[in-house]
Amino acid sequence: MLRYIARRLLQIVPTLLGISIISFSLLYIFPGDPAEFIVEARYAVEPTQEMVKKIRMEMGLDRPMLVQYLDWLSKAVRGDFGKSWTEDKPVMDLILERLPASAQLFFTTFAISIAFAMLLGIISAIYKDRAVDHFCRIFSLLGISIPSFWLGLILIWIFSVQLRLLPAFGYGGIEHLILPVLTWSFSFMAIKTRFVRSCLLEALSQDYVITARAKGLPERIVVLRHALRNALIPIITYFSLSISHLIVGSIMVEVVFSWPGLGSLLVESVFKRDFPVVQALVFISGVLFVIVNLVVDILYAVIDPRIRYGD
Amino acid sequence: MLKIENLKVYFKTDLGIVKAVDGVDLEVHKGERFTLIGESGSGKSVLAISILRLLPKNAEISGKIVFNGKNLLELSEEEMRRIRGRKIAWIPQSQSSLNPVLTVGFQSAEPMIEHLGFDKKSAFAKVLRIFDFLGIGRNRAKDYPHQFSGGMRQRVLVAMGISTSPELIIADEPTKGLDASKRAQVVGLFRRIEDRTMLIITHDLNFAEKLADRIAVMYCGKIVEVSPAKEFFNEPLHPYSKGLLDSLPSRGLKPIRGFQPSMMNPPSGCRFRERCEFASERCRREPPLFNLNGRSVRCWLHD
Amino acid sequence: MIEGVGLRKIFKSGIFSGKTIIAVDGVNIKIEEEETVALVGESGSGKSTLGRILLMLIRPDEGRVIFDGIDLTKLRGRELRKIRMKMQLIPQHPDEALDPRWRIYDSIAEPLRIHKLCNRSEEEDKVLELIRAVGLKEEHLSRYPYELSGGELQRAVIARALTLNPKFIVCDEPTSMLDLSTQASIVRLLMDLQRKLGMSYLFITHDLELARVVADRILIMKDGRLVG
Amino acid sequence: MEFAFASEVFRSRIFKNNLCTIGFGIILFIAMLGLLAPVIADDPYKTNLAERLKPPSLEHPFGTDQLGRDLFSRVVHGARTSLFVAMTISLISMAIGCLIGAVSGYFGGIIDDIIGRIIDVFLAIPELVFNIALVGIFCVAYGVSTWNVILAVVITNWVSYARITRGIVLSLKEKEFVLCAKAIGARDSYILLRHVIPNAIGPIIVLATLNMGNVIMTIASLGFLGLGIQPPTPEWGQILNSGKNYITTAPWITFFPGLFIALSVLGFNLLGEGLRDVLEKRTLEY
Repeated sequence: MLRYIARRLLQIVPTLLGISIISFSLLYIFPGDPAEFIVEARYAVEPTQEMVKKIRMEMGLDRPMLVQYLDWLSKAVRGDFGKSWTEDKPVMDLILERLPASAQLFFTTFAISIAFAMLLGIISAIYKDRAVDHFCRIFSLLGISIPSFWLGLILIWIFSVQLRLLPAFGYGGIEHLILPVLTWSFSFMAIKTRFVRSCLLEALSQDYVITARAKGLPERIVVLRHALRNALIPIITYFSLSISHLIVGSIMVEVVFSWPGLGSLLVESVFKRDFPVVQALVFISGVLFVIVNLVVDILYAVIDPRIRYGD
Repeated sequence: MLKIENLKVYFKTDLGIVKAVDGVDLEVHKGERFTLIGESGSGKSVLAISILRLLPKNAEISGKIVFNGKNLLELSEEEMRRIRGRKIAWIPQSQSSLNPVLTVGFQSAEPMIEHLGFDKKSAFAKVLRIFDFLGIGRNRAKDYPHQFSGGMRQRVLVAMGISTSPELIIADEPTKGLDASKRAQVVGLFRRIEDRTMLIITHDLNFAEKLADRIAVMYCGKIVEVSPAKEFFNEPLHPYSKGLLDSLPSRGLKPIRGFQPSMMNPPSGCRFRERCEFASERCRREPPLFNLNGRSVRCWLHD
Repeated sequence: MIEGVGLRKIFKSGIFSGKTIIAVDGVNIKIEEEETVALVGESGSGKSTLGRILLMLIRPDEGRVIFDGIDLTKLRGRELRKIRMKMQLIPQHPDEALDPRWRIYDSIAEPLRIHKLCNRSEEEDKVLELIRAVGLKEEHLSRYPYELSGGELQRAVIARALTLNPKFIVCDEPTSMLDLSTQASIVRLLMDLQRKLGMSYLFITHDLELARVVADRILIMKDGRLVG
Repeated sequence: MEFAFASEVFRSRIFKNNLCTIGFGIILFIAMLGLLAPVIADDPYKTNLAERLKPPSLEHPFGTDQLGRDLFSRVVHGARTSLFVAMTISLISMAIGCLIGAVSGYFGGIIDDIIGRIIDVFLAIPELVFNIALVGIFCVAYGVSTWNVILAVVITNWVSYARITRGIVLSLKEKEFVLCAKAIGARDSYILLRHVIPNAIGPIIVLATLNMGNVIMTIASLGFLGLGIQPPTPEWGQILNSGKNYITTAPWITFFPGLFIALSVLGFNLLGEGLRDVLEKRTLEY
């Protein structure tokens, strides 16, 4: 088991390095001198020779690329992404300010969507090709196809403009949470319902299900104990991986409802040309995905006997 | 004990109706090991699984399956469920028939917990005794299926099948996918539980020869011969039975000419006639099952 | 005619896991002209790997494969592809052995086309001759693999293997996926063809009885070594 | 996975499949609207401040926007933009992704290890985050243009093709017919071209269809954020973006372009699902 964990840890190193290289190089795909852009972004004036020189010295842009990268990486690992170009604050502070709002929106949506996705997915699989199943499938197809920003605006029009029941934007009480969560859940749930359905159907088509039926077990036990328990393994992985959406999964929803989360921060930073923030968000969201993936894999080894002993 | 009358199982598919079982009559007596032999596509596995009524949804089934005086096809799903695993046990093929995420001990205990009202502890205790008896080893009850070899998995499946002392055991291709040495072990395994009534489905003639009391041969959805095992291997009656035996490497490796007909539109009359060296004009009509002192055969040669 | 000397092959899985399997462990094997050698062993004994090494479909880690006096392990690219015309493989799963998108005719004619051996009409004559030799009908030629039964498919696979008049064929459990009566007809066909065309076979099987009927000589393989 | 290949059976199954037919119908409808846009609709650029924010009427079936432009015309011309850009992106990323995936899967070894790692890295960074970052930076670096959007989306999008192609090729490589082709003396390039790629095309077509839906959604999302195709060129997401400020007074500006995004994404999803059903269906199952 320890060997397995050590091996998985080793395997993610190249991926993490790759993510860091990509995030780092985002600032260096400019054709010109990044220092000029920094001056523009920070002071909103035409850069003079002196200013550029000063910035270059200040930020160490005159050093070799590799040195700059290693410097950036060693700081990034400690959560130091440098100073914002537009505000007089460290990048990490800006991100931490926005994290609670994103977390609130994400975990509410996550909990609701998973509960419904499991329920609908299971019902849909058990009653395959019956009316309930068709309903669930159409529902999830719509969930995938309808853009969340459009759905959000429609909901605002119905509940805020016409019925005047709920606020259209803002952050604070429960009433502010309802529409964004509803909007995001619709698409979040749709994809997961499909996944639960297909995993359970796959499990139900296996030979061991026939064995279970041939033992005279009630259908309830056949489905829950024999099929679902096998289907849960991929389902849990899939659900857990979506935790990496925490950071920026809700960009569109946050923008529609002016929700002060990390998604909004990303978009605002792009417009303000505050690229260290953009860089940090790309890096963090990538790393988060890899780490969640790793944790899930290790949990897997705990749940699934095949991996536990197969090593 | 088990009597099947005019059983038909048809499957509706995109390309037409597949007549997997097409009018089968047979009887399994108490205490015997009845072996159903056939090549792939003969419908033997479909026949077996239709006894338990576990066919997929696109199957249409008609006829009678009488078990202890009751027609299984007329029972409600709930009544049928109480027969499965309790009165009729199913020993499936070993490759993927065990649930990968449950311990083999628990899977073997399940039928007792479900049907005999055992609690988990006493069921497990009994499982350990059966494991001992079948040579699985007590300490392996808490292991998972993937930790077992193919032959050992077959033993677990047998343990699962006999745990409730069922009246009839149906074993589906017990030697499929096993190497020669493992097959010999399976023969030993089935001899250990010999006091029970068994319906064994197999394509493995060597295996059948070592185990069977009576043999039925299935070809293209129909039973063509039923004979006591010894007589069958000494002197098969049906030309197909003969051809099948002759194609064994140890008996000369003589092929049957032609190819197996399609299950969607089998030839009229005797289904073997296009490949049969004795075929004549009367084979265009379907032969009935002729009785010849304790044996039956579906061939005009024995009219 | 074909000879393997000191053959050894180790499979490593993954960079980090460090698992190694010794599939073939110091094997010497020699097959004479027009001889059938049966290679018998249980699954996982390395018999398939050995067959593929002799055809140079897998490169051995150690040892040499000598065919008609030429050391095949020293050949590269073009030269090896030329030699391959003389040796063939009949694999285990007839339903996977032909490209599912190709008609049977094209699959049988493919070897001729790859080596640009003849024009269209010669090609057609050759294919017709071949399918008659393996007992298929002309109507089978325009079909796709999934429209044929296992036995018919295996005949098509044999026809294709014969296209280039090989001197040596590795039959890798050619009947293990087939029914008993089909097995008999395929094995008989292989034996007849050998008598007519004078080829050598390495006949891989796990069935000792079958090996006794087919082979001039039987080799038993266990854990990567020849034991008998 | 088994595939039915006889083209006749195949074709009839595609049209027997309801999902395919409906999906294809929707796509055809939107594509026709886009193609015929210059004929059936007015100039999408013509502003008329006297006709600002008018609700749907006979003259303007979808109403007018804040500059008095005819919304029907803008939405219909938007179909051209979306489909054209999405198609360009899909084709480029399919070409790049399939080639990389096929090479990686077929040759294996170190090439595969490296490409596999690169694919992992790209899969780890959430697509939309990466797209937004890239478009933002491209705009600053190279100025605003539609090519920014295309380039940014291709950079993230090729990965899914590479991953799927690699998987298919890996499994095909193990198939005996590839081994047999090798045994008759075929070159690697021949095997890749004649056996491996043709057999991989089915699943890749399914992926490409489903992917078109994704790409249309991404383009619209970028448009909605104000980072996509820039006005005055009509594009659905960008029309929505301008509409959100008038949601209280002129909801139709929001409604119609969103409906078209949803419809076209739905169309490609339905067609993709249907094609997958048809392709993966066994020839005979019981």
